[in-house]
Amino acid sequence: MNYVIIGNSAAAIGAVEGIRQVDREGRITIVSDEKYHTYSRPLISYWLAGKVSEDKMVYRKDNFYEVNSVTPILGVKAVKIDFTGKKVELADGTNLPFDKLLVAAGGKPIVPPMDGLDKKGIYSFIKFDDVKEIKDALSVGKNKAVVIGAGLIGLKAAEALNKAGVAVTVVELANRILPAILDEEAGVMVQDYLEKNGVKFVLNNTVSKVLGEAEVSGVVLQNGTKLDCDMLIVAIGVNPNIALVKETEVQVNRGIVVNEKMETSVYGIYAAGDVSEGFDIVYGTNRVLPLLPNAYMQGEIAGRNMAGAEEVFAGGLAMNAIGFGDLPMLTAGIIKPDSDQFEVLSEADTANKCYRKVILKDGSVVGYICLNKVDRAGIMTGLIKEKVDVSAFKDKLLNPDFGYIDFPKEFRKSRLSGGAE
Amino acid sequence: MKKVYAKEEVCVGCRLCEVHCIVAHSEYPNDIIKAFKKGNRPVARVLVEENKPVSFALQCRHCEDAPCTKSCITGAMQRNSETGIVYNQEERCVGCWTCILACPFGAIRRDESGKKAASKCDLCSSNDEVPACVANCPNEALSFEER
Amino acid sequence: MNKIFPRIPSGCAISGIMNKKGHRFSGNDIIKSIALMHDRSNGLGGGFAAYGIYPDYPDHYAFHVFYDSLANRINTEEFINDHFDVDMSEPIHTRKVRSINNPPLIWRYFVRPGQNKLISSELTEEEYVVRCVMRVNSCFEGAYIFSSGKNMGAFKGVGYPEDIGDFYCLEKYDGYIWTAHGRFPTNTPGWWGGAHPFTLLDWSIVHNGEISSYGANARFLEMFGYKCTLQTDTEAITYIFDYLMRKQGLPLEMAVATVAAPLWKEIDRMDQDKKELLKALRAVFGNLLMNGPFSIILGTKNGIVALNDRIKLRNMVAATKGDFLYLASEESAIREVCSDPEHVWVPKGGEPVIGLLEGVDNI
Amino acid sequence: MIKTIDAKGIYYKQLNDKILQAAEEGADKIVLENVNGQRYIGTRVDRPVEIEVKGVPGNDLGAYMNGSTIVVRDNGQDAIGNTMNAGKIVIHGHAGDVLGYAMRGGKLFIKGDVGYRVGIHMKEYQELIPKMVIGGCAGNFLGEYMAGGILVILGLNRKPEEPIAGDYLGTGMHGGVIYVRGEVDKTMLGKEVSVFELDETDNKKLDELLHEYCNDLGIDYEEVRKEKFVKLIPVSHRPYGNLYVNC
Amino acid sequence: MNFNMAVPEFLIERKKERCIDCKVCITQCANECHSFDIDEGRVVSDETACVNCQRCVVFCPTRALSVVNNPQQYKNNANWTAFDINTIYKQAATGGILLTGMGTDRNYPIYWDHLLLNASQVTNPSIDPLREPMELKTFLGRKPEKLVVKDGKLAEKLPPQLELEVPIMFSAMSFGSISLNAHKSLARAAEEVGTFYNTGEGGLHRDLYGYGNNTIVQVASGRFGVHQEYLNAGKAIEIKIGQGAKPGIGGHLPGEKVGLEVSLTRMIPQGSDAISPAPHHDIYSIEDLRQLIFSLKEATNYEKPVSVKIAAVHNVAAIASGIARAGADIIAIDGFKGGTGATPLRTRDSVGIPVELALAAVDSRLREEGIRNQVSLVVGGTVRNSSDIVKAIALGADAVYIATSALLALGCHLCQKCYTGKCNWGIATQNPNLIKRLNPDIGAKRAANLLKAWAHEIKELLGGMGINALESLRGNRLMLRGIGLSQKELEILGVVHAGE
Repeated sequence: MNYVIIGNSAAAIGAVEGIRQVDREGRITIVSDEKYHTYSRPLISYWLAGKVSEDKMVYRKDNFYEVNSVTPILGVKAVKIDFTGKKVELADGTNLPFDKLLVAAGGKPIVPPMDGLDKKGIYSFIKFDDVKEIKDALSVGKNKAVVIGAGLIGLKAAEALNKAGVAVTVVELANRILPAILDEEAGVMVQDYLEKNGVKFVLNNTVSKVLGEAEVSGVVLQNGTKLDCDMLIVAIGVNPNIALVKETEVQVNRGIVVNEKMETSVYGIYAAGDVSEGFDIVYGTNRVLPLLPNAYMQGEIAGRNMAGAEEVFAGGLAMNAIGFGDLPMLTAGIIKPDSDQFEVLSEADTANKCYRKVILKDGSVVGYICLNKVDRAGIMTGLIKEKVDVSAFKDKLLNPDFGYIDFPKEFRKSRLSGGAE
Repeated sequence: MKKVYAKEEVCVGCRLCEVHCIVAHSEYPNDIIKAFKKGNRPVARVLVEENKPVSFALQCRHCEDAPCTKSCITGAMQRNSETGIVYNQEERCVGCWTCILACPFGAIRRDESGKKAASKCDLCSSNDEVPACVANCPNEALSFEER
Repeated sequence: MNKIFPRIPSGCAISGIMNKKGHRFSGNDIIKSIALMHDRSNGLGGGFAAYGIYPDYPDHYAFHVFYDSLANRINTEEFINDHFDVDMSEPIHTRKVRSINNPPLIWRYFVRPGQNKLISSELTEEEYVVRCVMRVNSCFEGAYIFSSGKNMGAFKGVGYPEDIGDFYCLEKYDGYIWTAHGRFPTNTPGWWGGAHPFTLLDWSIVHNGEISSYGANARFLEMFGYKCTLQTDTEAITYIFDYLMRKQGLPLEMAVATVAAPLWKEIDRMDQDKKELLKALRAVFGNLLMNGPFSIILGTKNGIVALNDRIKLRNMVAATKGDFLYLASEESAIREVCSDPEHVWVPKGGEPVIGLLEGVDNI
Repeated sequence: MIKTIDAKGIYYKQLNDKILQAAEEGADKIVLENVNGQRYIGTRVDRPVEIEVKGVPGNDLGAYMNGSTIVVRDNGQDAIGNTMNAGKIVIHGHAGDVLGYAMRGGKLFIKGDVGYRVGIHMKEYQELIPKMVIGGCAGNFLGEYMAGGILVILGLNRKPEEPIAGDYLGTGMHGGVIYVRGEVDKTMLGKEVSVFELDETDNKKLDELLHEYCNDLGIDYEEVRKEKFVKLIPVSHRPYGNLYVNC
Repeated sequence: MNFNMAVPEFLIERKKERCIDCKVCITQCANECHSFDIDEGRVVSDETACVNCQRCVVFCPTRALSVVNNPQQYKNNANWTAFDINTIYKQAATGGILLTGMGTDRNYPIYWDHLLLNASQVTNPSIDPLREPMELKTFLGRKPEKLVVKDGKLAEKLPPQLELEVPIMFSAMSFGSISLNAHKSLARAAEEVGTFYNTGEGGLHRDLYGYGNNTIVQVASGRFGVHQEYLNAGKAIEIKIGQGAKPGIGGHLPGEKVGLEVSLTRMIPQGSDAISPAPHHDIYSIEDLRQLIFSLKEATNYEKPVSVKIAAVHNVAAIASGIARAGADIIAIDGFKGGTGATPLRTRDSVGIPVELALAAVDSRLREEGIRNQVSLVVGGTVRNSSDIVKAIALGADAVYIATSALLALGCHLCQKCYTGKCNWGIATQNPNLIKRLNPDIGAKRAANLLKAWAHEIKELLGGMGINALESLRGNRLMLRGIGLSQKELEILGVVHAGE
């Protein structure tokens, strides 16, 4: 059996491990346009901030390919899939025959249309090479940055740059920071925290024009405000990287459409990770969920199915762990309900930046926000995933030491007598 | 695999499991007093939940399909396929707490006594010897067994 | 004669010979047999029991009595005369033997219970005799009835058994059953009554070993009127058999299963009826279990029974030739009087060797 | 040189004096006629002579014996080979209780049945390995406390239903091996032993010993070997290690 | 008024250099002697409420704690001990009867310790109990005067017997006075070892009906939980007339201990006091006892032996004789040092007689009357170890009852505060926070271990005497010698002095 995997990040690694759980023999080839041994994308901000060294960036140990009998073809881009000939054409002209193919090409940074994008000093914040470039820029004395987007990527970039001594202004179109994972109340607390640490924010606004000659010297915002900067980080988010399958027989929506086995509309071709539209348990539909845990799990299921197992992806959900300095936060599922079908429980302690909010629907938890007080939040994630009816102990959900003790005895015992499967 | 199971009917809430877990994972695994009084005192990897009269100790269930390992952004959280033990390579952990977000048992704790790292039960590193929490439970409210 | 003294532990040799047809033979063989095991005795006690020796008085109880003094004899004879019709009385004939010192007065009486006394006592004849013997042995200073059966007698004293045999001139008696005992007490006041065999009515016991359960056995027996005045195991064994077989009317094998009870482990393997029976025996007569090492030969007018303790802590060999059954602590003691036995075997612990006279079906 | 002694009516002390004297005078074989019950035969002869016994010897035959050979043409009594160190005793008949007690070396061959507590506390010491072969059946407690050596029981000529050995077989055994010809009733075993199949080494040891035994006693080796043997060995060398607790 | 004239009985000593402030002591003290001082940032102790149960001492992982007697409570006075003084302070403050738990702690002679056992030397062999059979099986129940055997079969069945593998039973302790876990522990241990536990007078909890083959159900004056099913649930029935710790008085389980389970089991309302009257009000005389005995036999189809338990009192021998003749199959005699959950102090410490003397007197008396075989004798009340048992059997007992020893095996530290319901070892309590401290798995194992260890020791002692079945020791007073006893005591015990 010949497996070819396009991509070398979480979904790809998940697939390798998935295949190898079932098939120890088949040949696996990984193709990636990045030249690096598999590394953890979320760690790029840590690297930039000097919190991890390059050797600690690896997502799996150095001998990973060897141990798993994987042939890595790194630094070479896959340019075309020959569906009938069952091979992948690479940029260097070689062809890789496959029996089973996984497209785990990840996401592509979203760059909104604006004037002056041709200038030097504009960076994405997705790949290792992105932060390497930024680091080079820092080394030549650049020290003033504007970050577009106050989402996870933007704020991690802002934090890292701030830590590196760069004056950072974050520009966000929404009315709050981290709009996808926090509500207004929590957003304010985090913003306040970051501002105290020196990060500036401009909300309800965005960049309309990049200033400068060959290099960025500033930006003009939508409302006309001008900000000086020598670096511009575009961190609005990613779109599925569907170039390889666009206008082929593989069905594509926003991302690649897959069934519950992570197989695309074409037999033998699978997709996983940021490029695909997997099942979201909370929303009950397929959608793009560009998150590392999700990518890995999809990849693993895809891998197992490619190797002949019959596995169903139980579904993922939006869940995010992020922290700035000593302010951690964990969120999952629906955090900002948009109708009265939801019940919201919350508790805030602004002074200590503690905030807890649980969103319920039909007796089950569908989302939560934990700010600062994050310990054991995973129990809540578990309740969401398993759609546990929490009516009986709803009043305990916000207890500071909410735990298994608050579950009904039989439920608790059945949970604790095994492990999660 | 052998795991630690709690019998809440006979847990006396003494928290000696926590004490001995701390000692076992400290710089002085053979000296309780030094473990507590010198150096960095780690957090207990087992925690006792109590609401009298109910109490029980809870620690990592070493799930076969451990969500923490799949969620780990650095690859530090792994499951040893031979022993089944889910363990965190703390030197690779960056303390992002995604594992805490993922663990349905709330069995992973933040240890900020030294470097920020996720701290969780490692069954005292082997699946042969009885873990410290079990060995020191005065009422056999913890058992280490195959089920 | 001091009859109350602490119990004396002892070790011994035993031997027994019987002719199953009831043919009588002289005491020579039994003396030779027990003499061979000289080293198992220490000169502080020896004795014999013989059945069939008084064919002239077959229906009389033959009392053999030790007296300390003439006064005690007169005093005791008054009681005997009062309770029995004495048809014959005489000193038992003895000869001077160098190693035998200070023998008591030894008398023999052939008696029958006085009818009036017997009737008014409302006792069976045997019980009447037993009560009278107990009375003398416990209440009459300096008198001790050491043999009280019919057509049988015990001969015993302080000395090596072969010397005791010589002393009593046993070569002159003919009997169809002979048992003998050589005693090795560790400490003794040298009391003649303490020698073996011990007898009661027709029962006689010679015994090798020491009964660790003596205290339990004796206190149980005392509830039923037995007075263990001698503080010897042999006395208690005699009473146990008397109690189980005469008073309880249990068959011999049940009596054996009581004194040398099978282990629970063995009982558990038995069939339901037998299990229930043996369980009952142990539950009810557990106090009569004889514990500790022993081999015994029980003599009665009908035959002999040899028995070891249930875990066989003492030795015992049996042999047959023709009509003769031989039993002894050592095989050589048999070979001494029967050099080519037809069958020689070593009985198992708790497994009785039973020799019955022809035509008799129970001891 | 063969010397014959008539033991008839001789007390054991004198008989054993005569045996010693004959040995000292250079007899390599001493024939005892008319033996009956004399104890300790062979005990005092501390040299390799052969003593042939006609008649039934007394207890403690060959006690502490250290290299002589005793052949008894008749039955034996109790405690034969008591604490024997070396040499050989062959009994052509049956024998009594407590044979080979604490035997440390040498061989004890009995043709017929034996009594209770036979092979009790046999033990090995350095190169000394005591060996006993019983042709017939045994009473209870065979091999009790056995700490070493080889004990073989053949159960030849046994009656149907008769157990080859009594209850508590190998009880307290903590060393050595017992080879049993035929099956073993597990309910009769001491709790310290288990039954195993023989391996090659076992068979080799057994062959050697049985050849000698059969040869000495005129038994058909092939007949003996026809039936299967099993071996009993102790489960633990410290069967009572956990019984006590420090006060 | 909170003022208390008495000075604390105990001191709690905390070694600062060892204490790691882990707070284990705080979690374990039901009397709340330990607490965490937030201002000081450390754990502190206050001994006022300390009962010296040693729970915190044993649990402290660094051995930082000790509880010791307060060495200088009052000015030394040979006549007036601190104990005497404290009791007066308490009574002066409250006007109440002094209540206490467990058996007397006063310094009365222990006759067990004045009796020595025999052993074999040379003239008979001692027996090695590890390898050779050693039988402890014991039957309790009336033995017939005659056994009738026909065709090699038992013609008449024996009266019902309790069959014990070891001559040791767990004495009556009610559910209520002790926890369900304690009962479970004893029941399971009895089952494992092959002996019996006794329900005590508090009825039989539903969970324990499964252990019926190892249960003796008790009927006491309060008749708690007594019904047809209960009477038939066990293998024997015991009528409790009296108890060594409180002869002549009844029992009182305070309403606080009568929770749901206790109320269901005792068949009384939750929270109500459970009072056992001093006498059975249907027994005012011996012939009434006979009537009760036979009513119970009738109720159980004559299939169960009936035991009558009495306290050892002055004329115990005559009473026992009467009980035997009244048709009891077993007589249980509880010595005056026997334990209890709650008893008036003065009764506990001064009423009754030692069980050793009572046993000797009863056994002798029954033998004199020739009725010893009609009834089995079980004794209890300070049977502390296996040699006590061997001595009891040699004096004439068929078996013994143990209770305090059994509770010690379960973890009791003899603080004697059972009546407070705050047993820190989870034994004498119904408090849900405390009862879980006794893990019945551990309790059963420990109680069974104790019986097994004692059985081993009894076998060792028997083997030493050259005896391999317990029935050969029973009443075998020749195996006993007295030491340091008066002629009168020797006479009552029926043993001779050592050296004789």
